Amino acid sequence: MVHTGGAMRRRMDHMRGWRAQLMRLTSDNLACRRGGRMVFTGVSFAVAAGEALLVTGRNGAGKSTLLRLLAGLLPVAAGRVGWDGGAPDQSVGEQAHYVGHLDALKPGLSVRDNLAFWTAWNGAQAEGIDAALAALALDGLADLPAAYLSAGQRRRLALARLVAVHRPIWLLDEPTAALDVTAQAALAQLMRDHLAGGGLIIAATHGPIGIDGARELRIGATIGAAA
Amino acid sequence: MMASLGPHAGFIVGAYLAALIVTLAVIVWVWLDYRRQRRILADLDARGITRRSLRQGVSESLS
Amino acid sequence: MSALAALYWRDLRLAVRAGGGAAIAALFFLIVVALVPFAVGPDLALLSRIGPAILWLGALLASLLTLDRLIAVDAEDGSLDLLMMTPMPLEAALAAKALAHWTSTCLPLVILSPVLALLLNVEFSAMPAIALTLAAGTPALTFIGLIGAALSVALRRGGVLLAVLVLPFTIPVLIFGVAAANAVIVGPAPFGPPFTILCALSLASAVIAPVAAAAAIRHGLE
Amino acid sequence: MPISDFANPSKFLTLVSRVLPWLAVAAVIAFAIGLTQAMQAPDDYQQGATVKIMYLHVPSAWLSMGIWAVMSIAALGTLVWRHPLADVAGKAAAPIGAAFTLICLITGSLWGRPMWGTYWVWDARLTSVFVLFLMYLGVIALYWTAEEPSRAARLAAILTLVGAINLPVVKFSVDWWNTLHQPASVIRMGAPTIDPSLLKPLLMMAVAYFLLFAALHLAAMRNEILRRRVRTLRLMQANEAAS
Repeated sequence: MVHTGGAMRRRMDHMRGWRAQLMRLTSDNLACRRGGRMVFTGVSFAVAAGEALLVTGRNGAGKSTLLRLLAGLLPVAAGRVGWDGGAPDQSVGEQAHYVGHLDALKPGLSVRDNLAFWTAWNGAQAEGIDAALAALALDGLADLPAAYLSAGQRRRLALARLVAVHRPIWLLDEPTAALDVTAQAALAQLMRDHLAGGGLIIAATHGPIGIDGARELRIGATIGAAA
Repeated sequence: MMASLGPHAGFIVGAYLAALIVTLAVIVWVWLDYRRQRRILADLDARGITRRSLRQGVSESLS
Repeated sequence: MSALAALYWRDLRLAVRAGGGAAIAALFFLIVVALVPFAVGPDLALLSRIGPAILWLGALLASLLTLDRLIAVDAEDGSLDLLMMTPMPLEAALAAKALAHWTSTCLPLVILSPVLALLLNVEFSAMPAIALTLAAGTPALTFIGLIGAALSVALRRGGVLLAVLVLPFTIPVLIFGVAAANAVIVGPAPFGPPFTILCALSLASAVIAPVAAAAAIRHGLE
Repeated sequence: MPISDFANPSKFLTLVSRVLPWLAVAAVIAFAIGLTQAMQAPDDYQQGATVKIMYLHVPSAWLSMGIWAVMSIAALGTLVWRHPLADVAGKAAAPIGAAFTLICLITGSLWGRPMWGTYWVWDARLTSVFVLFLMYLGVIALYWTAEEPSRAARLAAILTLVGAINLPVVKFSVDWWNTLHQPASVIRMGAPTIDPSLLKPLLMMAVAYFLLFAALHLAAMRNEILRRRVRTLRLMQANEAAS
């Protein structure tokens, strides 16, 4: 495990107010049954604070299923998900952001109201909303009803949740889908900042998403074990 | 001028009042809607989002 | 508390908006009640006798049939996933959504009921009683419908399925609601007992339904 | 001003801003004259003064059906002639039509109260107007739920035309279902049977109602055009931000 400057991280942790000093997310021999069939078995990996894990595999290998399982949205058929450090009383899902294929946006609400709701729902401070919109270049559209947004803009609004509400674990399902080049660069920067701040990222993706030093977990082909 | 309205005056006045209320409601709704649309248009205009047809003088479409 | 309040206000705003479910439920209530005289005939004495029953049936159908989208909308756009990923229990979230639905959909029905009672030639003295019983009984309908909504999300089948699933559970509410309303018109039977039972039904379903609905969603996870 | 000029929304808007004030003033004057005449008209030998409600009830009944006719023509404009303003006219007229139908129902119920002893007797004429009211609400509900204006236009036009075809059927079936209301005393094959002294204020009130509708309709159409401009500009705002 690579330490990236303990002092810098502790300051970042303190600044972000995380109780977590050092966070490790581990899974051993995870298996998930969905729709009556065993999607994958024996998936084990370990991700420490400041590290990113890219989950790859052919379509239907269970990349999204693994993320939903970690988010607590799917029952575990076998194996165990463990984490140490962080908030012991909270489950992984309660300490994680999950950005799936669906954007969780209400067309009737404006861009700002959509983000404001998710910020309030997660108990975060409202001050972070405008900064989050600006981080994803959505501040010009704050009052526009979400119905008018393009797919890329909707995706960026979904990603704005990551900035508005601070959670140590990011579960991203093909985050770069529908994003143009500038948005992908902005996302890469956000991810780098998150990792630098001691966060973890597990992203299901088909190719690199602009963060170097990320390890890869291949599932579906063989019973993948983290390199 | 007001001829005596007879025993059922209440109903007559009631009817005229009801008609007046509903009519006023429609008038107020139309007026408020007009102001609201103008306000949104002015706000959009202030952001520099004007109809492209205005900018290029292209033949008017419904936009 | 602000998280649940935020969810409550969000659902309320979305329901009351022009395209939201609130107005459609009120129109459905109006049309269902208006249909009965065409079937039964313009006999005023008969209409005034069955008035409370028609108003109750209309309110029951109007609130149930607009409930099947309550959770399905969030499931389809991904909001349900995020609603579940917080320390806030899902039961509380579903209860807040049910309350938002009650305020936006059932409350207008209660307010509309005296006007429709006019169509059914119901006496003036009975109108407040009917409105009161509806106000006391519709929370039970909403919460029972919440279970149906959760089941239809888990089963991925919307529409009338919800009514089929939960209509049997609404029978007690209907019985005591109409009984309480009739007690004021027909007279001998006192208004108190059926009304208090109705309130009890509402309170009980306010506790049981969110738990059942959350369980249905959790077990329906796929 | 050739008719085709109406097709151009901007020209139509300038037309509205010019004509609307005059229409409003004309409506106010017509109402003033009509109401004073109505007040001075003699009472009916049977109903006494309650006949004065007729001056509100009958014109609003005519108008509620007249507005549906306007909407039907607009529906044809949308479906057949593809006239860009046709749907704007139809969508703007629906709420106004519902409002006048509501006035007709309320005044009819109040007018019948002394005679029938109750507010609502499900008599044939009032019931068909009530069904018309439900149809208005249906069209408005359709406009509410459909998001995209041009698609909503065609769907609402179809519903309006189906309604127009359905109106006589409703009228006949409701009449058959129950006939209690006095026979249509004004619109008769022969001359109207009511006394000319009652007829004059009635026609004046009808003119006043029509002017009121014309003013409201133009104003509502203007709102609808502005609403669609807002929608287009918002789409542009999103596109320009994306590019």
